[in-house]
Amino acid sequence: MTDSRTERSDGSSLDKNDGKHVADPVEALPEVEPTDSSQSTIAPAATRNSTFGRLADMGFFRIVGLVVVLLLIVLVGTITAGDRFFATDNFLTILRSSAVLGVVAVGMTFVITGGGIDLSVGAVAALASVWATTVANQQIAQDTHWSFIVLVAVLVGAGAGLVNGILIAYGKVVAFIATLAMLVAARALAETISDNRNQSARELRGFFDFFGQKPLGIDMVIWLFVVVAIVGWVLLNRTTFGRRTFAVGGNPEAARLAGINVKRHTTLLYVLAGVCAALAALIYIARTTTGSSSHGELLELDAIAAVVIGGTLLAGGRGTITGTVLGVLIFTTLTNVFVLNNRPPSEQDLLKGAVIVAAVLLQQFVASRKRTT
Amino acid sequence: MTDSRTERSDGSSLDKNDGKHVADPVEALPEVEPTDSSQSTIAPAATRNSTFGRLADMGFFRIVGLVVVLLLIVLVGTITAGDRFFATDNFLTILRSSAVLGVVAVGMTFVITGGGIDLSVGAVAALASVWATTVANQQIAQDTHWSFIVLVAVLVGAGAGLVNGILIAYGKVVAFIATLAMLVAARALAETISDNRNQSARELRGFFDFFGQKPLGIDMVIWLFVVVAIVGWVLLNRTTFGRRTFAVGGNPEAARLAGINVKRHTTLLYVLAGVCAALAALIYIARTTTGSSSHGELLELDAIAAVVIGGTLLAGGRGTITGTVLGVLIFTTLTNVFVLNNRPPSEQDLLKGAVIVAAVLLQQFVASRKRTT
Amino acid sequence: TSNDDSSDDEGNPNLDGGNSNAEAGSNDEAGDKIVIGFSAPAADHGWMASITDSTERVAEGYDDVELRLVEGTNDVNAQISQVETFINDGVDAIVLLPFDGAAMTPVALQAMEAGIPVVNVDREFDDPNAARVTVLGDNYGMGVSAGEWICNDAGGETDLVIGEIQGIASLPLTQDRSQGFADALGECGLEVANQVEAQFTPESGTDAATNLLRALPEMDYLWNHDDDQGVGVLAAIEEAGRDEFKMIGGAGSKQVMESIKADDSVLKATVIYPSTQGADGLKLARLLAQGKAVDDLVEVEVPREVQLYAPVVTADNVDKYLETAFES
Amino acid sequence: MTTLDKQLGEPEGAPSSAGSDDALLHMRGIVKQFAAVRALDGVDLDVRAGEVHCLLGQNGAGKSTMIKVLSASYQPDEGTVRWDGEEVRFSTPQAAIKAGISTIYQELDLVPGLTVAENIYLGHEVSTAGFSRRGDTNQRTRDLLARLGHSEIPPGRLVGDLSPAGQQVVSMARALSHDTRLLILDEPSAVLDHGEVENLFRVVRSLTAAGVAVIYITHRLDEIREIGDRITVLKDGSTVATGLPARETPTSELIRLMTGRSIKYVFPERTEQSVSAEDVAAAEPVLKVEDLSLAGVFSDVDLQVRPGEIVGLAGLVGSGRTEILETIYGARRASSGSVHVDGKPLRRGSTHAAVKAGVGLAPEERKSQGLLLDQSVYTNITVSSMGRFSKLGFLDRGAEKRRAHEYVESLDVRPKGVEHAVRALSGGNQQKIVLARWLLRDCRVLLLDEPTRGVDVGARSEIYKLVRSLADSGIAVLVVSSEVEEVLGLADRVLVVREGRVVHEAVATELDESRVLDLVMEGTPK
Ligand SMILES: Nc1ncnc2c1ncn2[C@@H]1O[C@H](COP(=O)(O)OP(=O)(O)OP(=O)(O)O)[C@@H](O)[C@H]1O
Ligand SMILES: Nc1ncnc2c1ncn2[C@@H]1O[C@H](COP(=O)(O)OP(=O)(O)OP(=O)(O)O)[C@@H](O)[C@H]1O
Ligand SMILES: [Mg+2]
Ligand SMILES: [Mg+2]
Repeated sequence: MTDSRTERSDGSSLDKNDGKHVADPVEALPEVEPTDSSQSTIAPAATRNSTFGRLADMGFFRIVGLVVVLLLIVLVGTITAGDRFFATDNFLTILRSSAVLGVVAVGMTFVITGGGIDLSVGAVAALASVWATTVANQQIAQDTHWSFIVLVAVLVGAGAGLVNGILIAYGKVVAFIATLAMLVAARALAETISDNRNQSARELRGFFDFFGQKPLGIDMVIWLFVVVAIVGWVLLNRTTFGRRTFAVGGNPEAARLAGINVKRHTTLLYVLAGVCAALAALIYIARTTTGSSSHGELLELDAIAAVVIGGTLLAGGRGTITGTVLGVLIFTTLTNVFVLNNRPPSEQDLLKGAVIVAAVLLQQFVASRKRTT
Repeated sequence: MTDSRTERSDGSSLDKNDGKHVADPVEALPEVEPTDSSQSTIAPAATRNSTFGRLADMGFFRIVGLVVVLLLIVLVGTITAGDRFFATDNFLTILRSSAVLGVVAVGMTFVITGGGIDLSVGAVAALASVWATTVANQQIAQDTHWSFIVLVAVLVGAGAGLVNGILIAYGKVVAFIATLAMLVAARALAETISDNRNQSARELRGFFDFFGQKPLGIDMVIWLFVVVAIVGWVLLNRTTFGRRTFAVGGNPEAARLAGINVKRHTTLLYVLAGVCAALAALIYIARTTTGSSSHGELLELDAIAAVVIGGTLLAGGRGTITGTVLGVLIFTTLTNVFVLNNRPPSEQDLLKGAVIVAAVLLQQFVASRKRTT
Repeated sequence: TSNDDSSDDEGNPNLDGGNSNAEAGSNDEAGDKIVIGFSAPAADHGWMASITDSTERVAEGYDDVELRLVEGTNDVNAQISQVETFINDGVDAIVLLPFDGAAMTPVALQAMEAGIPVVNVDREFDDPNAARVTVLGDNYGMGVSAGEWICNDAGGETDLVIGEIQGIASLPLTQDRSQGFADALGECGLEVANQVEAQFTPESGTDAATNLLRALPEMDYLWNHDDDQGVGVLAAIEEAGRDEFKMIGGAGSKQVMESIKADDSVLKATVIYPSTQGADGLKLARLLAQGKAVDDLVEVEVPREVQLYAPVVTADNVDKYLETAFES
Repeated sequence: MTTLDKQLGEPEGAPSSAGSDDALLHMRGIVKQFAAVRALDGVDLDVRAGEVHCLLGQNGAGKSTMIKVLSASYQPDEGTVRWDGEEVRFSTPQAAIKAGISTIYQELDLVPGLTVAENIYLGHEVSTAGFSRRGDTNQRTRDLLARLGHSEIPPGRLVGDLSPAGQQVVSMARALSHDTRLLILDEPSAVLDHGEVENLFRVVRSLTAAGVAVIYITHRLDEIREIGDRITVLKDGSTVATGLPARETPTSELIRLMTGRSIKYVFPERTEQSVSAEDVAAAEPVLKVEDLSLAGVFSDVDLQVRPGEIVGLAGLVGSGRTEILETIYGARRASSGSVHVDGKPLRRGSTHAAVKAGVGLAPEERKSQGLLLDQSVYTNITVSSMGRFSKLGFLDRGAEKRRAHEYVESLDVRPKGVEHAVRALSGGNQQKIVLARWLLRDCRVLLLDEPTRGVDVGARSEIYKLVRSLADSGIAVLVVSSEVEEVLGLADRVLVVREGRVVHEAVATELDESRVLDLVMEGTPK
């Protein structure tokens, strides 16, 4: 870095004779005399803001806010329910019940970061669970390998996501409406396929043997959630796909003019959300041994709430998987604390509403405090 | 107004001695010879297509698209169900069942046009219906006047809207989350107040006498819907309040700089939506004779869908009450046709999803055809 | 076919826990201190709310029972977690009214394997080993009762128009009710002309009924599966000014029974679906946990299955049932 | 006081003691701190009634922030404002408007979904009891527009449908719809062409004659000569000179005050191309556009750009140049015709394909079209070249930042970091980021739409040098500019566009300003 700069300061690059071939366009840039900048022109702000003002820091402080909220809930849980709350078994219970919401919320984080929204995830999970466990498919799975039903579920999820994506990106139907229509239609299709009956999948021995394992004492569905979260994090923060997601969500027109195929990328985001919904369907099957058209009701609202509480911008352009995972854990831990404390149902919902708002306000408060210091 | 202008046009204000008092500076501008302006190319598009191109016209073509969809449904209804469908009684039935959704959707149109969203309307309607029909309030209503329960409902709705509005406008909580929290909390509160029971309001004679009337053979709840729609239309299109709603939704920063109190206006929009939800609660009470915490489930999604199908921009800045009313009628007529034809519920939902998408696509198609001609 | 908890025979709601039935036996005397977990779907309508309430009241009557009551939920995933929490806690027995019987089977099995007796209420598991006792309403029987009542009332006529308003169609119990109804009607040569779905709520009842009344301009009988939604159904019937048919309800809410007694509307009968099932479940769970048996039976163990009877309430016998009725 | 102030001594040429009394506006020691940036660090400003007071400064000097403080869009952290002899603190924009301060902001702040008339009277609607009086509103709007010389703009037209220049007129009309005593214009000429600027000046002159004070912000020094009375120069958030006489102060002095260094030429100096003209002429064109049409906007555009060549598109605002560039780039789908890059045809309507083929576009509206405002400088620079920093889709962020940093250094973007959000940069620096993106990409063809709009003199000359050196490195450059001097100075060949058609093509040295203006205007529709 420094060497390359000193190299250039000899001025040889100003030699214009070999102008036709420029290896590095920077070489071709006019030099600015060093005296200039040293003299005065550096904005007073520029020198000051090396530590603050960075985007990553803002995100960091939001995460701190969420962790504080989560710790508060854990504290309340420990005080009110003692060992019953603060126990490995109970934490595993919380994580198991987080798996469905968590997996779906990771997919939702991508869609929302990319400037969209997906109301159909719960219905798609129901559809995938039903489709994967039809008698015919279970038969094929028994004849071949249990992973066949995984394949079916993922294909159904991806297919539904593809339809969403195409309607939204190419058909220019606003995402809220397209996915609302998918919600209605997918659940109806699930009801039709299953004839409104639960489809038992108990005979799928291989499937349940697999999901019955507990590597390191941790349930397979929790591992699935962990893996999805990690893959999601890497995908969003470390790959070109993630970078494009931020660009598409932040300013689709600018992204398009920067050469990104915005339509294709948008479509892929919904496919991703559909696949995540399909994974949630597998968790449903693993936990309930059934495929049912009533799985995942209102899951979409919980997922969106978790994502937004986590700090992802509903308008797109900013997203965080870490925040989403924390948002999910806040929700499920809260419910767990309520259950352990035997509170009446209506009170739980009343408090849940208050906690949602408080979490958002606290985050904003923490972030804004840090900004002004 | 005109007099004050003539007063000033004597040019005395050009006198610089009393520079402190400057009259309307526009008056100071010299008239420009018409040749000047005709040469200007500043608004060539304006001169090029003076009849089309106005977005109001675009709105017109969208409305045409909606009317086409509605007529198609009516056609299908008439073909498949004949007289049972095409009858005054049946149309009244459709309108009666549109009233709740219609009233709520009018309020939602304002919120969405103003750049927000309100997920709590259904829950607030439930809360208002329950609160207005508590034993104590019914007693007061019987001791004083039945309109007391109208007052209670409206106050509850306005109060819930006020909380939403303050959280969103002043607390800067994103609308989706604030109103989602309100949804959860308001329903929980309704359950607590009613103890999960239906609260019969049959004893409120005056109330039911009033709503039992049928001026011109048309039910009172339909009149209520009609009045709300007309008032909404006038408010949105003919008043400064409506104008400012467009501005706040279209470009909040510009609205702020133009001197509009954006926060207050936003708050008022949610109050308005809350009041509409309260009116819906009254319709619930009138039609079901009960206040119940289960009223209005998923009403918010139907309302948003109707509003957006009607042509209101989910991102804000464009809104149409006419479109919303058509969107509502499309929904309810569709359901009516299905029931008259005795179709199973899942098939209805499957087709409903398709119709939602088709309606949006058709509108876009009609609008874009007209734009390119 | 039906078995019944003792209290119903006396027409006396045994909802006050230990007191009312104390002289009937020693069962209500305090035993070991036990913890019972109870989980049910969201109490979003009167019948379901009554399930929870009556259970709670019965539990309060026992000094030896600590009831763990969790938020009702229609999300199987959440309900599974609730039961898991009960297992972690090591409660002495679990009373479970699943949102979806089949989906809750694995976790119920888990509880049974952990040595916690599970009492399954209303919506049945799909594995008999998942519950020690099953307390069932008779959904199929409900439909049959409603159908038979119509057959009797119709007196052999066969060209009658019959409407049906279901509850949530995707629930097995709804399908059982409709099946029983259709089968019973078939016996006397009748069939359902039009069937619409409601959601157990008054609002959905109004909507469904409004449209159904349009679809059937002339109707002879209407069966409405649920009295909660029935409030809305009746309002819609009044709104439409129709009275040419007879209506029969379901579940048996207090308001409906009062209306039947007063004979002031098209509503002539209702089929009871006891809302005290949860409370019955709790009582049985207590017995199980304390190692007792049902007093009035000779059997020394709590029976495997208790199926409640689905009687038809009409103006003639309404007084007998009015007291057990729930408020919708 | 900053060290710089001490160096310069008292602000130059200011009759400060005398001026303070008759000053309409008197601002002292204004400080405004954003999260990390001290945008204003003690700014002073005096404006008298009836004068045109010019505010000068480099990009990011704090001009826009200053006027936003004045119009109460921002609240200052420190400092005093005296208005009409009294110390005031406007708490809302409404209060400032009421006091007689009207502002036309740099970013056109109109509501696209409202009509012209509605925008003009937004916030002070013509109404009775809350009901708007549309007839009156439209009539008054027509009057206003007529007086501004634009009676051809219909009051009922949606503002979103107007060209940027038309929107500028609406902003002006809005400012004048209030009883104005101070009119603030923040770079109003940026979107206007020659004739429109004249018209604007006519309006400004008649206003000042009526005693209205005007604060005028611009980066075009010739405009200051023409319209300005006095000048205040800002630098790095503080006042370095105030009350300079606009006509007498030498340009070099102004530039020195603004930038702290001397720049000889504002417009590019006509230097000999390093590659001889014959060489260029002999080379195969990199960009070849044939019969390109976009229904209703432009038709039958033919043009070729050879490696090392800069081709300029001159024309009036609204003549369709932006659309030509965007259609070449694939951002709009051509209705007919073809575009070839290096002999290979470009897929229609795909920016992705264009970028892959080595074409880059620096769009006209950099905020809405060019930048991801809330994302970091380095992601904005690397967004079109991500492939270069990734293996199997995984990005090497260290490498990205290093490369971005090199460009930030060499283009002298300030502040220097690469991790803060682009939103915090001033206009000129944002433009440099957009250019850096395409430099990094190693484009074969670069399309520049108004590359120096809103860019200060210092940065401007750097951008000219940059564009020239790019061309010298073998890139084909196509430039759109509304400043005739700029086109003539920068381009080798100039195409004149009128009403969507190329009406003239010539080597730049064979044209002069008046000739181009003639060609541009000739036969405009009557
Ligand atoms: N909202 C903001 N948040 C953070 N920094 C800001 C904000 N607005 C402006 N700044 C910073 O304040 C400084 C002054 O910006 P300002 O827009 O006033 O410059 P300007 O003189 O108008 O420049 P230009 O000529 O490019 O318009 C710049 O460094 C800019 O980055
Ligand atoms: N989205 C649009 N809808 C309707 N008309 C448009 C639209 N965009 C541009 N126009 C019209 O197309 C014509 C060409 O505009 P364009 O912006 O290409 O001109 P230009 O020569 O680039 O001018 P400028 O210097 O302002 O960029 C103008 O008449 C403009 O009003
Ligand atoms: Mg500026
Ligand atoms: Mg242009």
